[in-house]
Amino acid sequence: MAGFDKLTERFSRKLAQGTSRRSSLAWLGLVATGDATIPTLPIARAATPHGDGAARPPIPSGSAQDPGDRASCDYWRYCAIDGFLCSCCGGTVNSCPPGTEMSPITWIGTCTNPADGRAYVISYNDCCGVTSCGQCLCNRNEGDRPQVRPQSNNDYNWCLGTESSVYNCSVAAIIGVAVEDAG
Amino acid sequence: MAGFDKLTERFSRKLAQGTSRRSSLAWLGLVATGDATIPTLPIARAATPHGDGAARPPIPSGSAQDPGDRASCDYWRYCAIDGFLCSCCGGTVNSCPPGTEMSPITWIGTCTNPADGRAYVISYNDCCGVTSCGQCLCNRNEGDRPQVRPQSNNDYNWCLGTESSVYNCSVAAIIGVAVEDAG
Amino acid sequence: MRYRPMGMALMAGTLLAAPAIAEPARADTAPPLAAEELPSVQTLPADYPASWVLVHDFHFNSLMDGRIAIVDTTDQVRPLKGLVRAAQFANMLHAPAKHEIYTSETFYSRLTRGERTDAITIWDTATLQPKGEIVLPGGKRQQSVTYSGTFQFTNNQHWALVANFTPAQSVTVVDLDGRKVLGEIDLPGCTHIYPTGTRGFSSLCADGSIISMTLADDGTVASSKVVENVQDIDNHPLFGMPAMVGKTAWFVSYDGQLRGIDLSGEFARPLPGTASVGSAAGGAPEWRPGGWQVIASDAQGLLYVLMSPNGREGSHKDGGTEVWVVDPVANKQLRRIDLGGVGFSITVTHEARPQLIVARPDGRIDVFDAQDGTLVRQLGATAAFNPILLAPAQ
Amino acid sequence: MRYRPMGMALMAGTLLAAPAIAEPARADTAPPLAAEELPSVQTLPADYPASWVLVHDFHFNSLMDGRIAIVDTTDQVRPLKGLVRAAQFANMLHAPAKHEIYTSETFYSRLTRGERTDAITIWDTATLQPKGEIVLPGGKRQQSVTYSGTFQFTNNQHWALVANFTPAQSVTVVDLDGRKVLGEIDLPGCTHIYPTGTRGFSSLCADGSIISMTLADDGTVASSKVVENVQDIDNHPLFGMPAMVGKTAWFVSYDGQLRGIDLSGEFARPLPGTASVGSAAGGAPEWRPGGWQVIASDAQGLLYVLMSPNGREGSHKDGGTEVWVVDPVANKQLRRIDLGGVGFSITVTHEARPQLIVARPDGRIDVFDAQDGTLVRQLGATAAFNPILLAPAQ
Repeated sequence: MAGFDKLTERFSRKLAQGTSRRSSLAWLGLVATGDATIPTLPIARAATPHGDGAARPPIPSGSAQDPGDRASCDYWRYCAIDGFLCSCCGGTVNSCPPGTEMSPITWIGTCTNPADGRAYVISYNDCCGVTSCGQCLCNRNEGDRPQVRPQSNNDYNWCLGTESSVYNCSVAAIIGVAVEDAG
Repeated sequence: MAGFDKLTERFSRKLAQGTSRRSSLAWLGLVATGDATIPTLPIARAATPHGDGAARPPIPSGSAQDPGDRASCDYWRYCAIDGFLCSCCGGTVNSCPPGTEMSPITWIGTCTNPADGRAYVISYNDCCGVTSCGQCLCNRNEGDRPQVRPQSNNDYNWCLGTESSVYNCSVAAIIGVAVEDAG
Repeated sequence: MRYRPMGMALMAGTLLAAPAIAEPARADTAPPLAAEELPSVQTLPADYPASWVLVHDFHFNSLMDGRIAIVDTTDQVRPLKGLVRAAQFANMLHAPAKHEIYTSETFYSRLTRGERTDAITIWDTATLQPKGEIVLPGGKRQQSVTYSGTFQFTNNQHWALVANFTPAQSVTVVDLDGRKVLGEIDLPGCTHIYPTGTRGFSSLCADGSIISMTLADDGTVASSKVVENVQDIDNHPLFGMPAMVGKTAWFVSYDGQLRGIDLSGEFARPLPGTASVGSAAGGAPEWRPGGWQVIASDAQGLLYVLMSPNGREGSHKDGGTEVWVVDPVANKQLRRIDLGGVGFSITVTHEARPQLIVARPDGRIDVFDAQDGTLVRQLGATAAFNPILLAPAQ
Repeated sequence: MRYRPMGMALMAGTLLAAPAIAEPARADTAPPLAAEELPSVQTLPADYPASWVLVHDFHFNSLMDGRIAIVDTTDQVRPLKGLVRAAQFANMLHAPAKHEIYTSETFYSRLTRGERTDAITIWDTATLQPKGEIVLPGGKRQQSVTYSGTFQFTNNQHWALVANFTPAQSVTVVDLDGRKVLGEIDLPGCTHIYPTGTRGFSSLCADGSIISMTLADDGTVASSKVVENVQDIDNHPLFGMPAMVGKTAWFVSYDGQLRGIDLSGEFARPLPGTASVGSAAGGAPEWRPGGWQVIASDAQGLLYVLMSPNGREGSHKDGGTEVWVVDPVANKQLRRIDLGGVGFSITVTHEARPQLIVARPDGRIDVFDAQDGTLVRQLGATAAFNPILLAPAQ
């Protein structure tokens, strides 16, 4: 598809440009090539209307280097997430609930881990094929940019390349460390 | 359909039996023959969870002989309704919202009008073909009987005989006056 | 899980083209957190533990988008294990031995309009992925607020029976293993399906009788029998869903009478004698059963009945604030459990120490010790918008 | 409205067979209330008043079950006039002169799975009944949180343009009057549709440019033009949805800069000069635009911008507590309206005395006088679960 080649060319240029402003990517290991998503659903973080009305016990990582509550929108990895937290939906912070399919296309955000001060590259994969989980709706937008830059925008339903585009929840997986760019 | 003839025969017998216990029906005028429904959705009247959180201004009839608020589950006509009140959904107490189709089959309840002390026969038609209205969920069960007596049970989705069985809301129309039976 | 990375592999490729391996932004003694492998999708144990409950979320605010929530009632942190679709007044069955869940649903080609399709979907208990589908002909499956009696097994779970209502009443016989519809049985004036014997069912009828049918191996009716006067619908109507003690169905009436019907043989056999949930002071005007799923049983054959202190004509779906524990055979009220608020549906798990599960009208689910009545844990409103039916996984 | 009474006419017939005309149960001087005629279905005026707003309910808790609520903002008693289906990240257009509403939606044959169908449905404004459907090929329509720019008119509302995203970007050209798809235009790297000239559109591109295309009468591209450097996406990104003043689109940036683009000619023409929403003390750290639909215009060409006092990187969707009224041509902040709480989306009606409509994160909708900023009325959470986009009916 001619149009698509142009697209990736543009994306390529813009990704370099967009990420170089603040950081470049240091890949720690095997990156799930082609796995990337932009989750969904904006709503004021302070105003999530349903599902988390009752107090929830925390879901800690069990590691002091990964502090916080994975059922809370304040958890450090969620700095640019938008959707229902899979940790509350039968999945975990980095895996989808049973019955869903993880989107192969991921939007990537950069969040600072308060324990080690490092900026991590977070992959916000959507889980697809099952209806809205309805639990732990969370929207944060640090680094979020308009839809004109898809790879930096969390408003898209990135249940693309999946059997169904129906959105269930979003994960926040570590895929690398980002470092401040010299230039 | 042989089964259906038997059904109506049984219904016929049971209706006579079921209604004769407390009342027989006095028809005031032209009854919409074949229009009847059993609405849906049980939930504790005191616990309607959504849609009417914010206080609503009342919807009065404008007639002292028909007292009460048609947006309130306490309104006298709703004594055996189950579902979203069409008065809150773009319809009225006795007409469906635009875009819906009124079910031609009606479950009939008997409610006492506090203004004149009369027991009226109320037709609870469902409005169909549009998704759940989501406003003014109301369930009351005076005279409600198990599903084994369909014409006295409000748990059925009586969006039957309509193009779509998708349920939107329920009306409560006066179709006659019931009087105490001698026997 | 098959992935189709499409063109975005190229895009990710561009991500990989740019980076430079770099030092962490801030010096830290610990190595950085490791990259996490993707994609990753959870699976469940194919055999659900006895503490798990399948919770039917009726979802009033989007009735076509009902769900079954798989809930671990011992896990206060992650109670919700997954969702299974239960569209448009659906019904659900669970066959633990077959590792399958079945949903009986209705779909429209344009969500709310268009062509109607009724179908049974077969879901794998471990993956919650669909394994197959059986289309139900005629667009006639009964839609109502969820009752267990409109979709039931028979023939040792090889077959399922689907209640139809147009409002003509009939039952569609489905061969689950063979993935096909066997036929349809007219059932005028009778409602709900109570599995009976090895290959048959019973239904309650509008004249107060119960009818039982045995099925031939082609799904047609082999024999039938009617027992009159099983319930007095005017004065002592029975809640539609019984609690099962072995093969005996225990129904409770709106006013607290208990009615046992032995379904172990070919035909339903009402148990002799009378029993009730008993009485108590303090009702205004009186204590009566109230809620949606109001009766449950434990392995000892005790019944648990959700009771409202404001019992009166029309209160039977208002929910209840206590659960009364009754020995129906001895006709004896054993104890009362204070729920500390209104419950709407209840069940009892078959764990070694059984738990009483209570769904509240606001979606919260609470767990009580069924024996001593203490509140064990609260799961919050973490699984379902409108939990209306609770089915223990074992 | 065609009724098919089916067999139940018989049942009603049995109702009619039994009754005896009888005296009222209690003597009363007034005659009884009259029987009410059934069936009855409401219709709306085909031309919606200027006080009406089409409210897109995104419905997070069931995304495939989104809706458009038709709302009379002057009617505190019955604000909700009806619902139109808007399934699965849908978009909506309203053509008042044609008395039509268009929804661009996605369906699956089994609600959440199965065969995908994308389609435009044409709804009558008076009856809210569907009049027709145009199936969109390829299963590629863009699904995202609702933006106005992914479904737009061109060619004087005879045509519609649908944004696609697979993530390859393109635009499908649809002849609404002819009920057919004309073709598809590749649009790599560019997003959203801003109607331009008589038969064309513009899009914003990932390199900061804007591209405009004119269309031939067969829907193909006749000519195109790119203007570079329309926005600085890194430092001053523009909210995707502009406010229209005549044919000029006014965009606001995350940090409050205003960018006017004249779309009246064949090609987009950025207006010279600079403007901003201005500033104010009391921000922590600073005032910035925040919310979903953050900018609106009135007939005088003034702009209304939803502002958050907690503006910072990442605050742009947090909602705002004030609306600032700005004259963009004079580059002057005129006044500030205190919303008394957080608003998420705003619009301004084109009534003789314009009203500022504010949708809150909890679903409440409030009406302010756009000129003096007073709270006129509160509609409560009576129309939508998640009102995310507000489109005045005129």
